Amino acid sequence: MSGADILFYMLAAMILGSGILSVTTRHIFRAAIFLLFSLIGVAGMYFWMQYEFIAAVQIVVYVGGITVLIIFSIFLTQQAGEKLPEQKMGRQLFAALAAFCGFAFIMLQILRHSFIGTTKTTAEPSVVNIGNQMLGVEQGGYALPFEVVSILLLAALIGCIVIAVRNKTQTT
Amino acid sequence: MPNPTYIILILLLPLASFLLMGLFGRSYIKNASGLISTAMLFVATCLAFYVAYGYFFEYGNVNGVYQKLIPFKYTWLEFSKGVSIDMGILLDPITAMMLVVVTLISLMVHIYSLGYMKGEERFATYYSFLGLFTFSMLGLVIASNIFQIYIFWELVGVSSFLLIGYYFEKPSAVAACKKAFIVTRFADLGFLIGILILSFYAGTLDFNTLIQRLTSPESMEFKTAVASSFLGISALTWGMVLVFVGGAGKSAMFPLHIWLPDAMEGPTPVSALIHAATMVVAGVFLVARLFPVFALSTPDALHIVAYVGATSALIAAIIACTQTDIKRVLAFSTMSQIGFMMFALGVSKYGGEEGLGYTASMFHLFTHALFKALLFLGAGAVIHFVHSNDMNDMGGLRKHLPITHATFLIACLAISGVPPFAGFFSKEEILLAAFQHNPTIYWIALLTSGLTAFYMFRLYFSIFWNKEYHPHGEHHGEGGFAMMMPLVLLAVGAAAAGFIPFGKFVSSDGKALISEFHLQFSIAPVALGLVGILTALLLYKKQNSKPDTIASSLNALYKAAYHKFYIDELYLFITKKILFNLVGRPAAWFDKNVVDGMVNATGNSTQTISEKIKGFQSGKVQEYAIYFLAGATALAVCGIYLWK
Amino acid sequence: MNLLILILVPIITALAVLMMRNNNLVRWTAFIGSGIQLLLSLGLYYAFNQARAHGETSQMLFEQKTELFKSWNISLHLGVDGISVAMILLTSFVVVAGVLMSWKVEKMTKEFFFLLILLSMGAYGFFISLDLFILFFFLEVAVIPKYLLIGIWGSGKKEYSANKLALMLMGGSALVLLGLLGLYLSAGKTFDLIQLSQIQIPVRTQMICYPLLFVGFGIFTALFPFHTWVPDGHSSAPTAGSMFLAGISMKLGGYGCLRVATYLMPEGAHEYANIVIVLSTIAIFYGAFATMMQTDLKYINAYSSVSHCGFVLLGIGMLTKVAITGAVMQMVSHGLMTALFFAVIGMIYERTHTRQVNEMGGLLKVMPFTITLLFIVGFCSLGLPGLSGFVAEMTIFMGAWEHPDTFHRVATVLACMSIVVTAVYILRAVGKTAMGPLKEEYNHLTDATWNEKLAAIVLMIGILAIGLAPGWLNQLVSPGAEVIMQKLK
Amino acid sequence: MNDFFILMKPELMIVAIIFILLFLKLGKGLSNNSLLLVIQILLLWNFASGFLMNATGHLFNDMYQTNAMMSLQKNILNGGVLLIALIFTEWFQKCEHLSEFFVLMLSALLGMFFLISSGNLLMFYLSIELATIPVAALANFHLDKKVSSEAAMKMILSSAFSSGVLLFGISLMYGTTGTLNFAAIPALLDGSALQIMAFVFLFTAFAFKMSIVPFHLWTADVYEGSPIAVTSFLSVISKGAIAFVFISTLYKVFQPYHTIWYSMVMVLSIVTMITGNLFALRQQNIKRFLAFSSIAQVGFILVGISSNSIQGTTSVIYFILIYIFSNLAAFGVAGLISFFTGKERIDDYKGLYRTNPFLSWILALSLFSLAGIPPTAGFFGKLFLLTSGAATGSYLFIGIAAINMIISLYYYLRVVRAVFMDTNESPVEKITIHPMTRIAFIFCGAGIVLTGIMSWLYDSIKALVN
Amino acid sequence: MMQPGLYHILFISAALFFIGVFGFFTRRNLITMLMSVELILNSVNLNFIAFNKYLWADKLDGLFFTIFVIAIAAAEAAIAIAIIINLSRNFQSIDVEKTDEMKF
Repeated sequence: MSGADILFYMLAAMILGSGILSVTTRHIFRAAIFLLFSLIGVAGMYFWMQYEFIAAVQIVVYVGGITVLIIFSIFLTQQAGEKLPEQKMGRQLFAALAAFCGFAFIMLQILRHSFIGTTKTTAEPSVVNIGNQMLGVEQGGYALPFEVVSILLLAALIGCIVIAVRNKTQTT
Repeated sequence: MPNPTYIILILLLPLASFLLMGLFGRSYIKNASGLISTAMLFVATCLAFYVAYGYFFEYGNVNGVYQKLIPFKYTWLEFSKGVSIDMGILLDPITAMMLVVVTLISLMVHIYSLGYMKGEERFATYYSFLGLFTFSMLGLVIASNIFQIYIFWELVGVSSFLLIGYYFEKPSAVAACKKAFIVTRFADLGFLIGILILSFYAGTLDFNTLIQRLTSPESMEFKTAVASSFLGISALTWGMVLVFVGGAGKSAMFPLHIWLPDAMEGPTPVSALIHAATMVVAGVFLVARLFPVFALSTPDALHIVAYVGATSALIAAIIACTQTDIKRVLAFSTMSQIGFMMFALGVSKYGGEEGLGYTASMFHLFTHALFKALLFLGAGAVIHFVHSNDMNDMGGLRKHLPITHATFLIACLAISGVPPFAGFFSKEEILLAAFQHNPTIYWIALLTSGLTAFYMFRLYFSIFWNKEYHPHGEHHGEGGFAMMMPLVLLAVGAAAAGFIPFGKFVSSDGKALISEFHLQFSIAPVALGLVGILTALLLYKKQNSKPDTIASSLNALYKAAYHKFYIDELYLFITKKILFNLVGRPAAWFDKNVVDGMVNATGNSTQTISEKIKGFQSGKVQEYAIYFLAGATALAVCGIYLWK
Repeated sequence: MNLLILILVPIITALAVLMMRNNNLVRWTAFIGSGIQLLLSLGLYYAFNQARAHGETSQMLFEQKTELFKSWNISLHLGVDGISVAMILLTSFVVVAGVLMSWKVEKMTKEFFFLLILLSMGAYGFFISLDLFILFFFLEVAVIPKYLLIGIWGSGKKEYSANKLALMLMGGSALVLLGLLGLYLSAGKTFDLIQLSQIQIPVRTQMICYPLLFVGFGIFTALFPFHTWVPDGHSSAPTAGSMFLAGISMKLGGYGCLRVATYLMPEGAHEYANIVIVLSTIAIFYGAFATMMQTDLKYINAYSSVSHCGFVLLGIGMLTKVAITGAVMQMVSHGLMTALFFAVIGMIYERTHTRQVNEMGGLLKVMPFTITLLFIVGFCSLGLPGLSGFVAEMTIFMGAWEHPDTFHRVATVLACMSIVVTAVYILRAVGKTAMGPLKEEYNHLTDATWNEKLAAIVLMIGILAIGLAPGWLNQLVSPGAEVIMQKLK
Repeated sequence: MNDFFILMKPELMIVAIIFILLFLKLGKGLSNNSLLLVIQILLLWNFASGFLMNATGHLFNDMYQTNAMMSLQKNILNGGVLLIALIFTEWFQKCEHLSEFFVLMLSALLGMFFLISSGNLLMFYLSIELATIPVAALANFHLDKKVSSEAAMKMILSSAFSSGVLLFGISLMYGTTGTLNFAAIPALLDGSALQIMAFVFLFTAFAFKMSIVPFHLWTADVYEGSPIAVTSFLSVISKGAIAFVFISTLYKVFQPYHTIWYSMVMVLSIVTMITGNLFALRQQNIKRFLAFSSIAQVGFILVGISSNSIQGTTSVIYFILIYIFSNLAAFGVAGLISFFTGKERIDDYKGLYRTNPFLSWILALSLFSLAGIPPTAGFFGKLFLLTSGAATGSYLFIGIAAINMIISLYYYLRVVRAVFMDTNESPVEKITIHPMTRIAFIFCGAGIVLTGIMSWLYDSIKALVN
Repeated sequence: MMQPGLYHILFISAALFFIGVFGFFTRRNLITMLMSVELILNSVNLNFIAFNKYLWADKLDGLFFTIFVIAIAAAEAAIAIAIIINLSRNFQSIDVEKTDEMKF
């Protein structure tokens, strides 16, 4: 077993372990932290696959953005230290069963599937390539989705402002 | 050939009278309505006599045979080629005779009603109904097409309904008119099906063609009609029997007679016209009309006619002996006399001497119309005077009502078959025909004619003799000229009509039939009649207790006869208990609960299901997601393993 | 003659009704509009006869065809034969009478007349269309006005009845729709009646589509056991509503059964004829007996309509030319008769405020005109000669009798027997209402007003015209029936 | 470059309007009323320009494609948005964040346009999000109402979950085919189990957005809680857009899986119709009622989709056109009444006709159209859907659809009954209708009546469908 | 153990997906539900990158898809959090079990 393999299994354990903890712990703050670890694990996996750019984006956006946002919102909505209310046991069991079955089913399909794939490896996930393609309009360019996403972000921004920043007169 | 315009005019005048009185009588010509109608009918009567005269003496007889002429025909409704309802005129001896009888009696009733119905609120309506009836009856007798006869048959029925229900505020009248209509309607059902059968096999509805096809043994129609059978009886016999059922209903033959006594709820002149002289003989007329088919092709059916007629004659006579309502006595007597006519036809054969019954029947129809109308009108005069129908309220009226008394007596003698009154001649011929062909019926007839004499004179004595009458309230008198004139005229007819050489004009095959007068044959019936009269004289001339004694000694029979042999009750049982409770009520229940219930249940169960599944939409977003994933997985599984 | 005008006049009338300012104008507009339509219908009859007299032998006259939905092969194909002309005449008579009978409607007058005219538009359109899609369109156009008429202006348990009617009729039209789709898809993707009639439709399709179409249309015309909307709907509807329902709307079904189901699918018709006969005989008999037990005048007429419409279906099921002619005649006759019956019931109800026969009695004395009408419709209903019912029923019997086998014979005899039962219930109803002693509280009732009289006279003209001289109707209808029979053989 | 402007004209117009609105917001000089007027004019201009210069072509390596049919679909949506802007005039005039509202709504519309034009799974995903996320924000526009925030929450969470599933499907699709391009996918579909599963997951996204049972559960809650303008946008515009895309995706991209999706569509259609109808039967809240009724309508749209033919496509487009008129009119009336009186229960509508005949007629007309009763256009719409569905030969399916038409008639009539027949002690008071609203209503009414009668419309739509 | 490859990563991503699903089904707090959604999205991203790396390395489709998913996830999270904050003001709670004003 090479070092890369060991790294892989560690990352896998980190992703799944902290993922499970994140959805089971009854402390909301801890849940956010476990989520953070899980996301970092995913970023590590990207690194492991040598997709450094995307790993960086993952770290920046998720770890630096979304998780922080979530933690802030926890502060805004939650009294600190309060334990999360527990879900009904039946529901928990059912959800676990359903999730496991779904997982088993999908894994079954995946394992039985022989992926074809291509042998050519022409595209290098380098920052230059990514940058060129991201704003390119020619073959392999992603200018249009880029614009669409920007509009979406604009809309989201406006929506957030309207919803979250509401007038004092309305809040009683 | 006769001029059809006249015949049509005979028809149209009463119709015009009906329309005129019906539409405007109530408001514009209220008081004059009677006179106008009567005048119109007078014209029609004259025309009828003219036509009859013309037919019998000028153009009807060709080479010694009276022809069946069709001076007019109009296709009213064509079903298919050859099968159509035609409105036409079939002129033959019985038509000519019936034209005269109907218009004459109707005219008498019109005149009589001028006095009798005077002051009625719905005077014009009454005359319009009379017009309608006369029109329908005339249409019936001239019909050249079996469906035409059915049409007017129904119209006659409805005018009878209207006239019986004339006093519509009296519940008994309402019940009576409904009963009359429904019972005859039931019989008409038979008639209708009979028509359907006949028309199917004959391929025509036209009388002449139909008779011709169904009587000639070589014709295809005849062969198929005889060949096809149902329940072992040939289709043709079925058809004729069913047609006769219609006739029996209208003619109040046993057991379809139950409507006739109740029909006396109508005004008395109406009873005279419809329920004595004209409409009730329609059945006889119908059988006579189809007589060749009966006689030549379906002798079995004719036997049924004979026995039904004889039974009715006897039963009606027995019942008549016990009734106390004078109109009901007359009603049963009518039924009995029609029974005579019926079995006379039933025992007859077609053609020549053998056809005596036919002639006799028609002759009796003719004379009976005269004396029975007279009896009813006389009874009307009595009722007018006494204000009651019950014999027990009467007695000793001969002093108060002399003319009525005299004419009534003549009529009684006529109906009892006392020579030389009209009834004697016709009845004698009937008995002779029965004697020649069917002894059983002859004996029944003989007994019945004795009973006839008895109950008629029971009636006569109870009204005019018996006890003394003490008029209370103001004295009406006999009702004036309008009422007396028809009585007298009819009395003359009843006395003299017997001398008409009827067989010369009316016979089964159109050839003249000279019936001989057998003196020795007449002895028995006349003697029996006299015995009947004498018995009545002894029992009812003076008020005494003998009738009651006899009645109580014959307890069961008397009671049964008094209750008309419980036939009404039987009918009531069938209709109320069986049809209403066992068919109608379940049908209504079934409709309300099962059929309707199913519809409602569909709606309700939808609602229920909708209520049951509401938990699906629990309002909890997590459950939504669970359903989502479940759906996705199910689709995936199905997609992969099932639908691929 | 351009048939489109038969649809346009009601539309224009309906719109004009909506424009009118006051109730009086509304009434008169509706009356004039329907009157014009009546004249047009008579004109159509005249023109039709003229054309036939001049040797026009094509099956449909005054045909016209405008493409509508080209990609579906749907076109506005109009045309009439004798049967349609008869139905149009019926409709126009009933509409005029219905408008007149509604003269006193005060509640939402404008809307009432609008809906009435809309309903009539549906009927006219239905009878003249030769494209099944358009036919179906008009069939359904007529449903909602009925619903609203009953629901808004009705009485009794009106909402329940209105719902039941709308849902059952929609159920019927759903079946019709399925049948039509089946025809459309299996027979060359066309809705055109004439084209379809020239194509040999596959027998398998016929076996499926015939019952769908027949039952679907049958629901409209009270086919047993789908008749339960009839009593409730009729009894809850306002007078004109009942008149339209029974007089026009139920005829849509009969016409559809004949023109669409039977005509287009001869094998299907032969295959299912016995079932049709059994069901219609049950309807005739059972309807009659159910009527016998009713005490509400409207229920009496409604159930008797079930019975009478059974004759229509019986005539169609018998598959002979005469019977089919009779069925059409019965439709016309029953339409006029039942409309008049409902009109009379309306007149009585308006005055006595009850429809229970047991609570009336002796009304003949105070309202002779109305009650005379009651007698006449009663007699018409029980098939008295001289009135239309007799002619139609006898024609059906004569046609039905043409089958010599026992099954048909028994059915025919049973149907004949219903005339006795009819007599029983009609006389019972009439006797209890009109005859007998008059009740105190009814002493001051008034007789019919001018509009009611006029309405009655209009309908009476129709009834008598058929009853006294049926030849014209027979000549009008029987060539149409002949064409249908030729296809059936 | 010219191509770019012509081909992307609809999207560019929307973007332009969004920016105009943002600038106007910066200026801060406009009152709500005049701002609304500007918006209405802009939308009208947008709608009108939609008829001009429509071209066929594709841009950005097939990520964006357009043709006459798509332009038509986009313009139908444009018209719908214009109608929404007109119908809810009074509500908008009182709306606190008017320009934001329209920015969000138009960006959602933009998302739909891209969705219609998308030629690539990435674009597809992005535009589906663009069409959803702003609407979730819109659903929360009644900021201080519990139901509104609950609706928004349900919508955003459900749609996030759904897009998770969608993404998983897309990723598997990518994994098995190696392409995101729609044009390339059909040739690469090999029918392997994993791929079918990927397809099913993709399918669920459509099902979720179109509220097909059992993916519909968010619908009623969101419809009920959202401001009614948003509800009508969701139920009409959003659903219409998704239906357009759904049909073209199934027909074009997943044609090789025809047998699979035919069964799926058929089963789901039946379930959807039945469930929608059964739930609609027992609703009291008019918005919720319309929500379930629109679920049932989706079932009918699926019937048309199942046909896999040009007629099916045309019928769906035609139906959506009619559906826009009918549903907007219904929601418009409900919204107006809710806005002025706060009454949203069907029982509150009793006796409405006495006080508000115009609104009653519009409501009745729209409900009849939804129920598919002539002479309204809904009749034609529904019938054509059924006819095209019947062409596949499954009569049982069509029979069930027909039965459902009857059930749906029952509950539509329930509202009609309340409006016209029942009486109420305190009916809805007389509402003075803003002229703009009135125009919109009349337009809707005319649309409901005339769309069917003007039969060439269908044929001309069919000419555009390829 | 084998050389880690495509199937291993797919295993991880599928597991992560269903961990997210499990969380979404069971967490009663809206924010934690949102966190579960993030897990789901990450699993998908992992899928894309894996496919891109091991199967379709000739183009960067998967990579770009991931980038856009991350962007969208951010936007979605932002809006969701705004909505949740607003909801918590209205309900004084962010318990999903309590936010069922509208049902049936």
